[in-house]
Amino acid sequence: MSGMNNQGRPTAAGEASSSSFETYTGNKGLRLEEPLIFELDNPGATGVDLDEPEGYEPKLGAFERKARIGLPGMSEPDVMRHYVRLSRKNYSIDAGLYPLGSCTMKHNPRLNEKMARLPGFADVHPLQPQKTVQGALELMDTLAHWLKELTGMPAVAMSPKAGAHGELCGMMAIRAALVARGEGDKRTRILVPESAHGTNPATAALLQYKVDAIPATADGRVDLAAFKAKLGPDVAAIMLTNPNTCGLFERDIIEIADAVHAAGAYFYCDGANFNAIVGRVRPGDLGVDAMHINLHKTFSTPHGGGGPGAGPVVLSEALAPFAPLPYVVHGADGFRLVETVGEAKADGSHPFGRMVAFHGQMGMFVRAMAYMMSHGSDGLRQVAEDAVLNANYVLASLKDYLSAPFEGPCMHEALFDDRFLKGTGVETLDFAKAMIDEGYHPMTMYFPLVVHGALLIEPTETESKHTLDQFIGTLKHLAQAAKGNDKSRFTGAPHFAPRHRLDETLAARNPVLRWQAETPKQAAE
Amino acid sequence: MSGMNNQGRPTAAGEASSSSFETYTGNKGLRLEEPLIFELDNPGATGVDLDEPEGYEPKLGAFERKARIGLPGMSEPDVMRHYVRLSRKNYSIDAGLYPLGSCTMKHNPRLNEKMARLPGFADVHPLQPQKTVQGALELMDTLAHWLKELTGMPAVAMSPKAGAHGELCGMMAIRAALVARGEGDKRTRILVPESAHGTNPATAALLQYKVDAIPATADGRVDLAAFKAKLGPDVAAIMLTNPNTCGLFERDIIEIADAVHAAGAYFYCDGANFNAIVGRVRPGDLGVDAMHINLHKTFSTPHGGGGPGAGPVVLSEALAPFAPLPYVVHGADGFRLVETVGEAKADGSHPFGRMVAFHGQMGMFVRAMAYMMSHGSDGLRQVAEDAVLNANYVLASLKDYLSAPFEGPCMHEALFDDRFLKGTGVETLDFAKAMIDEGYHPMTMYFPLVVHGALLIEPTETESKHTLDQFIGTLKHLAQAAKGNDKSRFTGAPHFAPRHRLDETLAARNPVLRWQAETPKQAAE
Amino acid sequence: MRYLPLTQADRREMLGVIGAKSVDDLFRDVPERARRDGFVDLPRRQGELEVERALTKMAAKNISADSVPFFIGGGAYRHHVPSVVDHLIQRSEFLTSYTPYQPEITQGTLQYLFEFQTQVALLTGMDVANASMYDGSTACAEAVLMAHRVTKRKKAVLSGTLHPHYRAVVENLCEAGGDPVEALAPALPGKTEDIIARIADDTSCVVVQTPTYFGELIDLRAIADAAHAKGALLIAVVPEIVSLGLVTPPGEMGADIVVGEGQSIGNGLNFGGPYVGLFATRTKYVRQMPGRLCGQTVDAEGKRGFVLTLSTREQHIRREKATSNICTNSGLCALAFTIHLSLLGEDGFKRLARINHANAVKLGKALSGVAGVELLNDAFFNEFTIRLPKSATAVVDALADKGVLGGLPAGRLIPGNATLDNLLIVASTEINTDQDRADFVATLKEVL
Amino acid sequence: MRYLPLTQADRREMLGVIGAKSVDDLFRDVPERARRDGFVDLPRRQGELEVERALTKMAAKNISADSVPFFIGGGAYRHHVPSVVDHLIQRSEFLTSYTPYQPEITQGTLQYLFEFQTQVALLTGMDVANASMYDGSTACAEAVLMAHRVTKRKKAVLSGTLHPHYRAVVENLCEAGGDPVEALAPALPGKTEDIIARIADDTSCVVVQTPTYFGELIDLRAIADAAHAKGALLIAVVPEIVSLGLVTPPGEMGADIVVGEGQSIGNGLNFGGPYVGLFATRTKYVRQMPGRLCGQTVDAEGKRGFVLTLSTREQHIRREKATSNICTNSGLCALAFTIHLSLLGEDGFKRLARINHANAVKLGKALSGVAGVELLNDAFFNEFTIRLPKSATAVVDALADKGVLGGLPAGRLIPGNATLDNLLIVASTEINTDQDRADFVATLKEVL
Ligand SMILES: Cc1ncc(COP(=O)(O)O)c(C=O)c1O
Ligand SMILES: Cc1ncc(COP(=O)(O)O)c(C=O)c1O
Repeated sequence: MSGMNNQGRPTAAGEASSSSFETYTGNKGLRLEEPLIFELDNPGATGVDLDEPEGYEPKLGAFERKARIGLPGMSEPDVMRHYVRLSRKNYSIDAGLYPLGSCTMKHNPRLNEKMARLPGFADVHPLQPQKTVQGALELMDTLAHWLKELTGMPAVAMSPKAGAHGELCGMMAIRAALVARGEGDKRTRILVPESAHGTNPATAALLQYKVDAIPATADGRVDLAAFKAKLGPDVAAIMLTNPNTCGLFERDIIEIADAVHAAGAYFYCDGANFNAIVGRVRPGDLGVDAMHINLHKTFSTPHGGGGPGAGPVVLSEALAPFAPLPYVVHGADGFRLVETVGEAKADGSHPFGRMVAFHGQMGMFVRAMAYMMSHGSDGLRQVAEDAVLNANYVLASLKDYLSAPFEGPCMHEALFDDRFLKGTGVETLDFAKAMIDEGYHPMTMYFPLVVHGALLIEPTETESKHTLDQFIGTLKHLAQAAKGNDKSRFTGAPHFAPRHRLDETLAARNPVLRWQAETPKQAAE
Repeated sequence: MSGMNNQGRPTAAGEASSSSFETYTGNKGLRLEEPLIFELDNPGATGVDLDEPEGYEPKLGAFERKARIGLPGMSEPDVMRHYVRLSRKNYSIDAGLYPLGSCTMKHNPRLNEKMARLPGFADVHPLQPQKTVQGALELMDTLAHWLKELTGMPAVAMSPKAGAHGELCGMMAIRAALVARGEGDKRTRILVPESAHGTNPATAALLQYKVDAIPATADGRVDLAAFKAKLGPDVAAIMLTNPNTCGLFERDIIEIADAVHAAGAYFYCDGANFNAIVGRVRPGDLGVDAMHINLHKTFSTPHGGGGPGAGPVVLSEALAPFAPLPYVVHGADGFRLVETVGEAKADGSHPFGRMVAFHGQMGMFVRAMAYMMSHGSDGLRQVAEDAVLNANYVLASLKDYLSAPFEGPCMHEALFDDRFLKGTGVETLDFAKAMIDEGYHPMTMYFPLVVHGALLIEPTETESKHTLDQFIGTLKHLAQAAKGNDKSRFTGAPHFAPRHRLDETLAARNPVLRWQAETPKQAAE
Repeated sequence: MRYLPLTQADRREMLGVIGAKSVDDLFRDVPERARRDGFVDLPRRQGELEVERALTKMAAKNISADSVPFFIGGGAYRHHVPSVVDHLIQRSEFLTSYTPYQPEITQGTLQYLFEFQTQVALLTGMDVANASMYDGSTACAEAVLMAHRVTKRKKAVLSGTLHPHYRAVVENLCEAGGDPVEALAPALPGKTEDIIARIADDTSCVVVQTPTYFGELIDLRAIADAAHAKGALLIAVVPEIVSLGLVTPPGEMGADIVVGEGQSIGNGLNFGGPYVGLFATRTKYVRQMPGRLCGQTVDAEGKRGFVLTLSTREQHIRREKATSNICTNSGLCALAFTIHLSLLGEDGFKRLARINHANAVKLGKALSGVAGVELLNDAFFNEFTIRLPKSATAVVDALADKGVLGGLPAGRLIPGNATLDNLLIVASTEINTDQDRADFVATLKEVL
Repeated sequence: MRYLPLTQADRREMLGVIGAKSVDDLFRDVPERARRDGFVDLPRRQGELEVERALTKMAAKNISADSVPFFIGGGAYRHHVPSVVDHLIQRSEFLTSYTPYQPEITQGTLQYLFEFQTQVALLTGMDVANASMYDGSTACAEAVLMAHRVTKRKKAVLSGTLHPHYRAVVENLCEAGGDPVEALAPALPGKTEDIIARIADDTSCVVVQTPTYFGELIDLRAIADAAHAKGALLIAVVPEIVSLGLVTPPGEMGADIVVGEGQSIGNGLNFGGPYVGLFATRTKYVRQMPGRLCGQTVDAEGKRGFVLTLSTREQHIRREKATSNICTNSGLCALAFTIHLSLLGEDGFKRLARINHANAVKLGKALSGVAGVELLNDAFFNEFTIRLPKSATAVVDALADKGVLGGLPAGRLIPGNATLDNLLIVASTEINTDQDRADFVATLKEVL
C-alpha cells in the first residue's frame, strides 16, 4: 500500500513552474523514452517457456543452422513493457480526430475484433476439407452478397489483399476481357485523371499500360472535352475515382461511362471513397465495370498502423466471367470454393488466374461483416449522409479562414489549398505540424496534386459535432496565428510531441534500415 | 491515404525550439485534456442499440420513475475516446517500474486475463445447481490446495474479498475460537506493532478489540521484551506482519508464536508480504494461526487502479473448524459447496458465519491459479528469491547515497529514511514527486511510521537488472541534485506530468465529490 | 521462467554487489527450523500452452449461462456487456495501475472514479457516493455500522425480504462487534411485513431491500418516515441496479443510505465475484462514510484535477479510529460500470430497464399459464416468484438436466422454511429471447 | 445507431451552418438517374447482442483447429501464439493508427517496423528487409519483378516444388505484364530437379522454395552459383519461417532475394489471411525494393527517431515509375510477428524450431509404421510427404469425418497430376501432443 504517501502531509499546490530541464533518464513524466529490443538484449532470458524435446533425432541432412542468429533475449514483462511504451508514442483514432483525407479513419468497433477472434473463424486453416469450413464459406458468400447489393454489381472478387491489389485485380479482369475479344495488344492506353491516387498509375504501369493523364476543370472534376478527345481505339480503360480525390462527385460520370463504353473501353472506378455514397448511390447505376472497395476504409476494419486491409473488387456482367480464383459458389450440397481452372471452366467462367495464395483476408471479412450487420442498410445510408454532412460542416465553417479551391457542396472530405498562407512564411507542412501540438493528427497534405499545398480533411461520420467544433476552432486559431507573425510556432512545430521534426533528408541520404551492433544508441534510452 | 504529406518535401529537422506556450486546446502533442462525461452530454445519443419492447405492459405498481436521471448521452466512439484519453493520464506497471513498498506491483500476465474470461468461468452464475458448476468448484478446491501447501496450513477460507477483509475473517475465526472456549469476553486486547499497516488496527477495532501497540527495536523488529511484558490473560491475539513492513524478517517469530500460544492467545499474521518467502518458508512452520494472502500481490492478480483483489485466509488446526461459509468439499459424487450451517454442522465444523454474498472472488481465483500453475513450485520459490535479491541489490546500491535506517539483508523491500535530505529543504514528498518527472512512479512514502520520512521500495522479481540499474542511477542523480541546491526542481515537481502538484488541502476543506451542472469546467478541455 | 527477467549471470553479478555468497545468505534471518530447501510438493512450472489447455478443460466442465436458456437472478444478473467495456478495462493504464495515491500520474483513474461517484448518486437519487465497496452485501453491512456511528445506537432491524446472504453478512459483522440485530421472517410477495412496528428508540437503522429477494417492489416512504420519527436511519438495498432505470429511486423515498450491487452494469456473473458495491448517502453524513472518496481540486497551475480526499476517515490515516478497514476495493469493476453506463446514457439505460421489465412480464405471464403454477408478485421489475406444485429444488434440477437454468429455489438460501419449498425465484433480462421463454415453459411442463 | 454520434438536432443545426435545406441537397451533384431513395435491399441495423449471436452461430459451423488433432500445413502453420501478442496488437495506439506518415506522433509504429526489418534480415541472413508485403505469395511475385528490374531481363524460372499458389501468383502477375515464366514439373522428395539446366542468358531469376511444397530441405548453393554465373538472381522462398531457427538461412547459401510467409510467428491461421509477407535482399539492391522501408534518423534536437524513407521508390511519390503499387501492407501482422519473436528470443526461437522438428520426426516415424504408408523425405523440418495406398483426398475426408484433420492431399493444389493422387503432405508443430499423434495413427489405420 502507499496510503501513507501523504500521511499527515496533504500536498499544497505550491507555485507552478513550467521550467523545462533535461531529465536524467530522458523521460518527461509519462513521456517515456525506449531503446530498441536489440539494445535490451539479456542473453539467456526468454519470454516463452518451452521444454527441450526428448529423444531428439534430427533429420535435417546437411542443413543445420549453426551460427548465432542475433535475436535479443527478453522476459515477458520486459517485452510487454517495451511495446506498451512504444505504443504510447503513437496517435490513434481512439485518442482523437484523425482527419486524413482519402483514408476514412473512422471508429473501429471492438465487437468486430471480438468476432474475428472466434475460434471458428480465427483458428481455421485455409486448406481444411471444405465440408469442415462451411461457416467460413458462408461468411464469405454473405459478405459478397452485401457488397454486390450495395454496389449494384453482379459479381465480386474477394481475394485482393488491399485497395491497390484490388486495382490490379480489376485491371487484370479488364485486360482478360480485352484479350478474350482479341484486343489485348491493340488497347495499350489507360486514361487517369491528374488528381488520381498514386496507386492508379502504378497499377496501370504494372500491366505495362501507358498512362495518359486527363486534366481537371476549374471546378475540380474531369475535363469532359479533354477526356473525350483522348478516347480512342487504343484506350483500354479509364481509371476514375468517384467521389474524386478532391472530395467531389463527378457530375458527368454517366456520360463518361457511356463514352468509355462507346469507345470499346472499360470503366475502372477507384472505390476508396465509397464511404461518401454507400447506401445512397450504387456504382452499378453509374456504368462502372470494376471497382475495389477498401474494407479498411468504408467498412471499418482497423488500419493497424499500415495494414492489413482488404480490397474486394466488384465486377460488371462484362467482366464477371474473368474473375480470379478462388471464388465461392452455393450449391445444393452447401458452399463450395472453386479453386481450380478446371472447376471454373465447368461453371462456364474463365478466371484470369490467381491474385494470392489461399482465399483472401478472412480476418477482415469477419470484421466488415460485423460492421455491416450492425449498421444494416439503414445505418449504412446514414453513414454516407453523416460523413458528407460532417465534411460540409467543416468546409462551410472554415472556408473564410482557410482557402477552398472549389465550391461546395463536397462529399465526404473538404479540400483546402495554401493560398491563405501566402506571405506568412508558413508552409502547408508547418501548418499541419502545428496541429500536432494542439493534439490533432494532421490532415492529408499535398494531395491531390491538382491544387497547390493541398489540405484534405476527411472527418468521417463517427465524429461528433462537439469534436468538429473544437477542431474548427483550433484551425481558425492557427490560421490567425499564421497570419499574425507567430512563425516559429509553426516552423519549430511540433514542440510537444515525443519527437521534434525528424530529418527525412538525412534518413534518405544515408539509409540506416536495420539495427547493427555498432549503431550508436544516441538519445534513445 | 496521406502518402502525399511530404510529396517532394522531405522535412529537414530545422532548429529545435523547446519554447513552451499555451495551446488553444490545452493539449500538448499526445498529452490530451479531457472533460467529464457529463460535460460531453449529447442528449439523444447512445452507445447501445436497443429496440423498444413491443407489447409493453408494465407491472410496476406505483413505482415508475418519471424524472430525468441526468445521465449523459454519448455514442460508442465518443465513449471509447473518452476512456482511452483518460487512460493515457495514468502510470502503470506495463509502462514502467512501480516500486510501491508493500504493494508487490509485479507483472500481470495476460494469460491470466484470458483464462478468467473463459465462458466456463466468467459466465457462470453463483447460484446455478452445483452439478452444473463442477469445474468452478474444482478450480476453487485446487487453488485452496495450492495455498495450503505453500503455507503449510491445514485449512483456508476462500471468500474474503481483499486483504483487509481477510484480516477481518481471520480475526473473526480467532474470536469464534475464543468464544467456543468461553473466553470471548475475557480476551479484549490485540497486540499490534507500531509498524503495522493501518488495516490491522482498523480491523481489530471493527471487532471492538482494544489495540495495544508494541514498540520496535533499533533494528526494525518487534521488541521481544516489550512484547512479552504486554502478554496477558486478556490478550486475544497478536497481529504481526512477516516479513514486516520494514521489509525485514522477524527473527524471533517462532519465539513470539510460542509465547502467544503459551498465553492462550492466537497469532494472526498479515501475509501481505508473502511474496518474499513463498516457496521457501511456510507460515505454518512459524506457528501462525491465521494469515490472509493478497492474491492481488503475491499471485499477481492485477491491482486495477485499486481493486478488485482477493484475500483468502489460511487457518491452523485450532481455527479451521470456525471457518466461515461457504466452503468446498470433495466427495465421491464430485465437489460440493457447503452453504448452510446445517450442512457444516453435519461435517462437524462450526462456521462463525458468512463474510460475503456468494463464494468469493472467482475471477481472481482463476487468475491466481493460472499464475501458480505457470510458475509451479520451482518457479514460485524463484519468485521469492529474485524478489529478495532485487530488493537487496537496490539497498546495497543506494545505501551510501540515500540513508538506510536498518542493516541488511532485507527481504523483498528496501527501506530508506529522510536523513539524507536533512538541510536540503527537500522533503520526502518532494523527492518522490521529482521521480515522476524522471518517468517513475514514486515508492511508498511515510510508511512504515517507525522511521522518519520513510521511502519504502519494493521492486518485485519481475524487474530486470537493466531496469534496476537505470532506477538506481536516477535515484543517485536525484539525491545529488537534492544535496546540490536545485531545490525548485523538487518543490515544483512534477513538472512534466499531466498535472502539476494537486491541492489536496483544498479538496478536503471544500469537498466536491460529484459533478453538478454548475461545476465550473475550468481548465479541463 | 518467462515471467522472471533475471538470468543466472545477473544473479551472480548482483550477489557480488550485495556482497552475499548466495541467495540463502539473504534469508539468514529465517530461523533454521523454518528453512526449507527443495520445492513444496506441488507440480513444476508449465508453459502457457499447457496451462491454457488444463484450465480450458476445467472451465468446460461448467454449464455456462450463454449456452442455455438462462433465468437465474437472486442478487446476480446476466446482462449483455458491450465489447467496448472489456476492451477498455484491459488497457494497461487502467488494469495495471495501483490505487491513485499519486494524483499527478493517475488522473485517468481519479476522473473515472469521480464520474462513477456522480453516476451512482444520480441513479440512487442521493447526494454523494463513494468510490466502491467490495460488493452489495459488504456495502450493506458497512451501511449498518455507519448508521451506528451516525445515530450512536447499536441495533439494526432487517427486513425479512432482504437477500439472505446480505442478512448473514450484516449479522456476522454486527455480532462480531457485539451489536444486536433484529431480523424479520420473510414475508411473501403480496403480504406486507410490519417492519414499522419493530422500530424502537434504540433502533439505529432499518434495512429494506427493493426489489426484494422475491422480486417485489416495496414502498419505502412510510418506513422512512417512521424511522426518522424515531431518530433511526433508513438503509435501502438495491440488488439489481438496472431497476433504477424504471423504478422510483430510494433517494426519492426518504432513504438515508442506499447500497446496491453494481454487477449488473458492466460486469459478468463470474460465479459470484468480483462484483462492485455501491454506497450512497446524504451530504451531511459524508464524514461518516466508509471507503474511498474522490474529490475535485486544482493543481499548481490552476487546472482542474482530482484526488482521493477526506482520507482522515480511512484506515491508512486513522488506523483504529477509521470508519472502516477497507483498503483495496472494486476499482476496475467500478470502471466497467462507469463505461457501460456511459454507453447506455439516459435513453439507453431507461430502454434497457424497460426491456428487462417487459421480458419478465412476458415470462411471468407465460409461466403462470402452466397448470399448477402461480405468480405471486403484484409489482416487480425483472424478477418474480412463482409457486410450483412440487419442490422447487427438484424442478430446477430436472430443468438443468434438460438444459434449462430455470431460476433459484427460494429455499436454497433460507433452508428449513417449509413455506418456501415450492417457491421458485425467476429472473429475465434483455438476454432472453422469445425462444428462451418458450423453451422454459415447454421444459417446465415436461418436468412438472 | 451506436456508432453515429450525430443526433437529429445536430444534423439540423449543421445543415443550417452549411446553408442547405436537407442532406439530399448535399448530394445534388449525383445524376438524377443514379439517386436512390429508400434503403438497399438488405437487413436493417442490429444490436451488438444480435450480431454476436448470428456470427457465433456461423463460426460454430466450422471445425476449428484447436478442437481436433491437427496436421495441416501447406504454407500456413498452426503455432501457439502467446497471449501477450494479441493483447498488445489490440492497443488502441497500434490498432487504430494509420501508416506512420507523421513520424513525430507515430514513433511507436516506426520503431517496431525498424525492429521487424532487423529481425527479418537476421532470420533470413540478408542485409535488409522491408516493412512487410501482403503475404508470401505476393512477396514472391514482387521479388520476380524486382529481379527483372535489377537484371533488365524478363524471364523467370520457377522450381516445380514451389508452392502451387505461389507459382500461380507469379505467373499471373508476370503474364499480365507480358513477361514469360518457365515453371518446372514437380519433383518428388528424393528426386532432385535439374533446375540449373534451365538457367539461360535471358534468365532474370530462379525461384526455389525450401522447405519445398513437399517439405523437403533444398541445397541452394549450387543453384546460386549457377544463377550468378549467368547473371541471374536467386530468389529463395521460405513458407515456414520457423524453419530458420534450425535450418541454414538462404542468405548463407547465396540467395539474392529471400521472401517468406511470416504467419507462423505471431499470427493465427485465419482461414488464409491476413498474413504477413517477408521480403529481404542485399544492400546493393535496396533502391529496387518494393514496399515501405523504415529508416533511422534524428530529430531537431538530435534525438534518434525513425521515419519512412526511400519513398521515391513508392507509388505515392513516383506513381507510374514506382517499384510496386503496394500501399497498405500488413503492418499489424508485422507487429504481431515482432512481438512474438521478441518473446521467443534467440534461445526460445531455436528451441521452438527443435520442438517442431522433433514432433515432425516422431510423426513421420509413427506414420511410416502404418502398413502401406511410405515416408518420402530425406531431410525435412516440420512437414513431410507420405505415400498412401489409396487416394489422399479420400483418406483426408475419411479422417475428417472421424475428427482428425490429417494433412493436405498433394493433388489438391496441383490437379490432374496422377503421380500425386496418393501423396499426403503432413505437418506437425509444437501444438501436437503424443496423444494427437497416437490418434492420427490409429484413425489412419481405421480408414486405410
Ligand atoms: C484514392 C485511393 N486509391 C487507392 C488507395 C490504395 O488502397 P490501399 O492502401 O488499400 O492499397 C487509397 C488508399 O490509400 C486511396 O486513398
Ligand atoms: C501490509 C498490508 N496489510 C494489509 C493490506 C490490505 O490489503 P488489501 O488492500 O487487499 O485490503 C495491505 C495492502 O495494502 C498491506 O500492504
